[in-house]
Amino acid sequence: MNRHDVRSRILEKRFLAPRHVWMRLECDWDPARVQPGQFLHLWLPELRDPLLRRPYTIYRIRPGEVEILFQVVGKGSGLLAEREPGERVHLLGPLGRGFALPEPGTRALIVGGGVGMASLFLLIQRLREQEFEVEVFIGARSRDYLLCRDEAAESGALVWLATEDGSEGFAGLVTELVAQRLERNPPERAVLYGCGPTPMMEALAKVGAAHRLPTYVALENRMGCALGVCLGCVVPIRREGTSRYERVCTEGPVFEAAQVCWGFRI
Amino acid sequence: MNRHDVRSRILEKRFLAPRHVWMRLECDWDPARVQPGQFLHLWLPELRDPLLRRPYTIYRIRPGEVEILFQVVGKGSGLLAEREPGERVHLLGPLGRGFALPEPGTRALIVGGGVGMASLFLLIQRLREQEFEVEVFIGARSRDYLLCRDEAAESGALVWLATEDGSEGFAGLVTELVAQRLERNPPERAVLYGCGPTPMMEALAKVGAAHRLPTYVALENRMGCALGVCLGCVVPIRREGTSRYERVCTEGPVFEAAQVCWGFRI
Amino acid sequence: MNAFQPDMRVNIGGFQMKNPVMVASGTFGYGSEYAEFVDLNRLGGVAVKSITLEPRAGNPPPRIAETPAGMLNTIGLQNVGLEAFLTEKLPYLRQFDTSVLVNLSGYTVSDYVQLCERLSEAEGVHGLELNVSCPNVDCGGMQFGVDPQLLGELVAACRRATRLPLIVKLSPNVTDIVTLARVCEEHGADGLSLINTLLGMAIDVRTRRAKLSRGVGGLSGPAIRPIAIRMVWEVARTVSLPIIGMGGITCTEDALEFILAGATAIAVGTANFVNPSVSMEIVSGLEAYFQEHQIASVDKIVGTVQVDG
Amino acid sequence: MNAFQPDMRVNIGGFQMKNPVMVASGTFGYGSEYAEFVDLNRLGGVAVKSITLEPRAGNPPPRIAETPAGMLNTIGLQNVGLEAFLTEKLPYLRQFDTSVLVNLSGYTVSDYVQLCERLSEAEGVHGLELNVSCPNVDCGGMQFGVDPQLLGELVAACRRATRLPLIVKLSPNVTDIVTLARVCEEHGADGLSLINTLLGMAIDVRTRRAKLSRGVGGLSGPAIRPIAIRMVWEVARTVSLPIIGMGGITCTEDALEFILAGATAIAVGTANFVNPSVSMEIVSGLEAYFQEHQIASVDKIVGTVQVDG
Ligand SMILES: Cc1cc2nc3c(=O)[nH]c(=O)nc-3n(C[C@H](O)[C@H](O)[C@H](O)COP(=O)(O)OP(=O)(O)OC[C@H]3O[C@@H](n4cnc5c(N)ncnc54)[C@H](O)[C@@H]3O)c2cc1C
Ligand SMILES: Cc1cc2nc3c(=O)[nH]c(=O)nc-3n(C[C@H](O)[C@H](O)[C@H](O)COP(=O)(O)OP(=O)(O)OC[C@H]3O[C@@H](n4cnc5c(N)ncnc54)[C@H](O)[C@@H]3O)c2cc1C
Ligand SMILES: Cc1cc2nc3c(=O)[nH]c(=O)nc-3n(C[C@H](O)[C@H](O)[C@H](O)COP(=O)(O)O)c2cc1C
Ligand SMILES: Cc1cc2nc3c(=O)[nH]c(=O)nc-3n(C[C@H](O)[C@H](O)[C@H](O)COP(=O)(O)O)c2cc1C
Ligand code: FES
Ligand code: FES
Repeated sequence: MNRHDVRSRILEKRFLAPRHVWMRLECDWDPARVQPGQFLHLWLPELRDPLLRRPYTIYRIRPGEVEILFQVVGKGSGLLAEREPGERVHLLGPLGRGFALPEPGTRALIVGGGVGMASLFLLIQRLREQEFEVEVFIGARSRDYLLCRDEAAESGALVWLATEDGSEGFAGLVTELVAQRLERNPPERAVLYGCGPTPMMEALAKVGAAHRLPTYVALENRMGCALGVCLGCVVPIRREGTSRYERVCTEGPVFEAAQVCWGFRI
Repeated sequence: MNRHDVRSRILEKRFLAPRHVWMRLECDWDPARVQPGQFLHLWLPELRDPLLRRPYTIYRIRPGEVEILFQVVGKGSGLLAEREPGERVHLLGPLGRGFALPEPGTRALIVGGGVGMASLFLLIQRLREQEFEVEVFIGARSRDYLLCRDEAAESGALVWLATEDGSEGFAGLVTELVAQRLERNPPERAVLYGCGPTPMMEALAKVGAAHRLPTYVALENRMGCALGVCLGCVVPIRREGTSRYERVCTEGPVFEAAQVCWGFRI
Repeated sequence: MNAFQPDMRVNIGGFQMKNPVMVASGTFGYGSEYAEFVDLNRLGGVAVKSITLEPRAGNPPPRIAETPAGMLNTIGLQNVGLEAFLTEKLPYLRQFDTSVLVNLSGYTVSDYVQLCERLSEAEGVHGLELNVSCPNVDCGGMQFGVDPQLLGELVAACRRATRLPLIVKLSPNVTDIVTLARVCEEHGADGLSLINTLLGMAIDVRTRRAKLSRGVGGLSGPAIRPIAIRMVWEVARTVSLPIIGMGGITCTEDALEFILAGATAIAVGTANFVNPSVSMEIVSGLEAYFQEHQIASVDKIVGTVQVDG
Repeated sequence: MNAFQPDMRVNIGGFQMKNPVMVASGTFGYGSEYAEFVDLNRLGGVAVKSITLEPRAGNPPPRIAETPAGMLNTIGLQNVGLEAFLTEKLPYLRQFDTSVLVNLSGYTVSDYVQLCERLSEAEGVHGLELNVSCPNVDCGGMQFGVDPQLLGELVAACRRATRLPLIVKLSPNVTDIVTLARVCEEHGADGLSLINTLLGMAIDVRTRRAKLSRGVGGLSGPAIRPIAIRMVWEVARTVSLPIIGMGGITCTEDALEFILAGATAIAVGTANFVNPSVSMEIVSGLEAYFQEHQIASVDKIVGTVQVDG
């Protein structure tokens, strides 16, 4: 395998919204070997509280540096958001199994909820590089939280927006927008890719099933090691008729939505 | 009493030596009510590791601000030294019983070891303001660690220096220098004040006893509350023939050296 | 403005408090030391430092050491003794509208009984807390706290010696806290305090000496909170005595964790050392939480944590 | 250049290691997962994740939660089972010059005995570690770990079933660890592992649900180190079996703390998750320490901590 623990430094930081942070970090991983949807496990060295690392998807990567995009939700992300350029972080990665690109000629419908878009930008980029038709559905609470809309549009993808409060685009859940889009104009050959909160992924799985579209979702779970060892990050997955626990950090984070036994708690 | 818990910010920071840091902090305590030798209990808010506050003597105080001078020895001082101007700290104080000024006409011999000088500068200042004759004995490992020499000289005190490696002044322990000074030219009426590592304070107590001089020393101990509650900071003190445990944070940090039952461990 | 006024009062087997927030024994002195930082009238209750019949000098230094998210102490029950407590310390506390829980400790059943009798006559004592769990003296009650037989006898004897609410403070250094809690219930206790400190040790690698003078000491602080929460939950599910929960509480959220686990009241210990006004912040924080969630009274959520399976 | 070459080898009742640094069961998988970060040839030993006779699915999520300086887990002994271990996992470990300690767990004495017998025949197993202390399954051996009678019977039965070094991993959730350690000694164990996780619980105040699916789980990490050090010290003073010390080790200094307290070897657990190469850093760090202080071999400092009184 191809995993490293890099002693890195923060190169740049920007608040995109009051609780959304973008960071550029030193990192020497080969961009060509990073799959879209893979993640890194970030440590603020020497801290004992929080004790554990925090997983963040690789938002963008270039030779010598990697970008992440994260939301401040608790102690770990709060402390990270306070760090300034020059300060040290350790990056373990690239980790997990990412999104596989579809057969040529397939239309890719990409559905991101909130900060879930961070996991999808690399996928959009790779798909567009190979000239797939891409439609991107971006959902958020309100317009200030719509992430990556310009980047997606610039890549040549068709961009759909949904906000829960109706402050921009479709008023409602982004999965409802996807369902409408599919009903009004069912595509020939298409695949759904999604990342966002677990209930949204479950809703997307239903939309995908209703339209008989292969659907891939990136899941989240609390993580200990992120190396497949602690068995802390499992979710129930159905394969060949029987269900068993699989690790989000190793078998995932991307799973085929139809195989996920929804209803688990993380 | 007169104690406060101030939400403060760091105003300025400077490294005086690789492991010696000077800091100026926001603080609205009335300088007139701070005794020389009193200390503050400093918290890096929200941290759980280290969990406890750290005691530092009030090095200097002016309306609106306080200065401390500290050595990097472990985790707490290490993290504090990394903090930059603008960052938050909480200051509990002023705490403890400081040095009492002597009877008029008494000569004050002030003996500081290493960063112990931080506890003595305010005393020197107050004594000189009241035109006491003051001699200051500064001891350190080597010349780079001799603290406050210029400030002491500017105040009009007579300054003696001692380094263990002989790189400046007397070559040896500062308490040996004090003993020499007292033997060569015994003063009429004098008092000894000291601050430094516990073994040095014990040595100073012996010098004081040999010359029958009242001797006051500022002691250190591990502290929990610094408010007299946890009983964690006690040292054995002999009063009226019986010895008992007294609190460095409340009965101290300044004790009469002859009353301290030396040999305790901190 | 929020018109909703939750009822914050709680009752620990007759020990009445205006709100569920106490300060833990040994971490708040006898009240006066925190006067500049805490309005005692706002506190639900104060548990005073353990009292013994005679004054005690305590253990030699070093008495404390820091550990990750915790601290060790071996104070050794240093205290002024019963007489000085009654004449010098209690009058101060009587000035305030807060409930006073006197924590007591001894070598023998008779020590405890005498303390119960004398304290029952004193004005301004609202409840007694038996410390059967101090790890820092050779005979600090810890033998009672780990042996169901001895504990039963002690509780029964103290029960006969006082009509004040009788709360037993249990040791967490046991295989089965539930059995000991049941023994207290059967022998007439009115409530339980959970938990005292865990036995721990730390070594200075440089000097190769134990960091504490007696080697071992009691571990407190956030590090032990998960253990305390577990014990409160286990006991609350099986024993009907009301519980004062403590161990690592540093903020409102931590206090709520204990209440959800099954504690009717909570006590702040080590955190007082770090943030002297933390108990006040928790009083306000709990009030705000009950208002925001329109919870009418504390008992509505005591022990209501959901567990999946 | 330092010419002084300390002898870093240690021997836990026949379980030989080239240095005292192990990785703890359940925190290092079966070795291959850490291949990019750890040179297994440099490690003294590897304790593999608990093996049971049959494969086990483990507990539902959520399985882990963070606490101050610690973490809770309720993995529930998810493992591939004995057969898959022998055919799929053990061959990988055999490639390396490190000592393999197979940790095993069961419901009944017969489960343990069968595991001992089968594993004794396998090539590349250097020692057996009986897990009598898993808090995360209804019958995960924990009943053995808290009951001297049951523990004695289990150890005796396993002793008859194997000639491999037999190490018992004790639970810290007991009143008196020394009694249980003595029982192991009397019934033929060769060594002890101290400690497994402490029972703990955490509650999500927002959802009012336990953070772990089963409510309670095992607490590990730096938070528990003072408790582990205390237990190692207590046992080392009274029982002559060699000890593998663990609980919250994150660096060389922590490892030395255990050795001074009385552990002959040490194991790194939770810290592997945080810093995957930490075990390597401790191997180098200990070597440097022994060189710097001119300590000829590990046993020279095992249990040499000084306590004042
Ligand atoms: C594979 C993967 C990729 C992710 N990528 C991103 C990303 O690109 N941007 C982003 O903003 N977030 C991402 N997340 C979620 C992110 O890891 C959590 O928001 C973060 O761990 C919260 O930590 P905290 O200390 O701020 O919150 P706290 O609530 O204080 O955390 C407490 C504990 O819960 C865990 N936790 C809490 N929320 C989550 C969650 N949603 N998922 C997993 N663990 C959680 C934490 O890791 C920690 O152990 C990703 C999660 C996973 C599993
Ligand atoms: C009244 C008083 C005034 C002080 N004034 C100053 C000052 O002006 N400048 C200065 O540099 N130092 C001063 N000290 C010492 C200073 O408090 C310690 O150096 C500091 O607490 C070490 O913390 P740490 O986390 O860096 O070290 P660590 O070794 O990691 O600390 C571990 C624990 O030991 C305690 N500890 C360690 N060394 C000491 C010590 N020498 N005294 C007390 N507790 C200790 C810490 O508080 C902490 O609880 C003073 C101490 C006292 C009691
Ligand atoms: C310095 C110190 C002294 C203590 N003294 C006593 C005591 O005298 N009697 C007692 O019952 N508990 C005593 N305790 C235990 C506390 O009351 C409390 O049960 C324990 O510290 C756990 O709570 P915490 O983690 O919030 O501190 C003491 C604790 C500390 C830290
Ligand atoms: C996620 C996890 C899984 C564990 N699984 C096992 C196990 O299967 N068998 C066992 O004996 N101990 C198990 N343990 C306990 C560790 O081996 C170790 O005893 C404990 O975690 C204390 O060490 P630490 O604080 O360094 O982690 C596990 C610990 C963790 C954190
Ligand atoms: S996080 Fe440890 S196995 Fe996935
Ligand atoms: S530090 Fe608590 S009594 Fe002095």
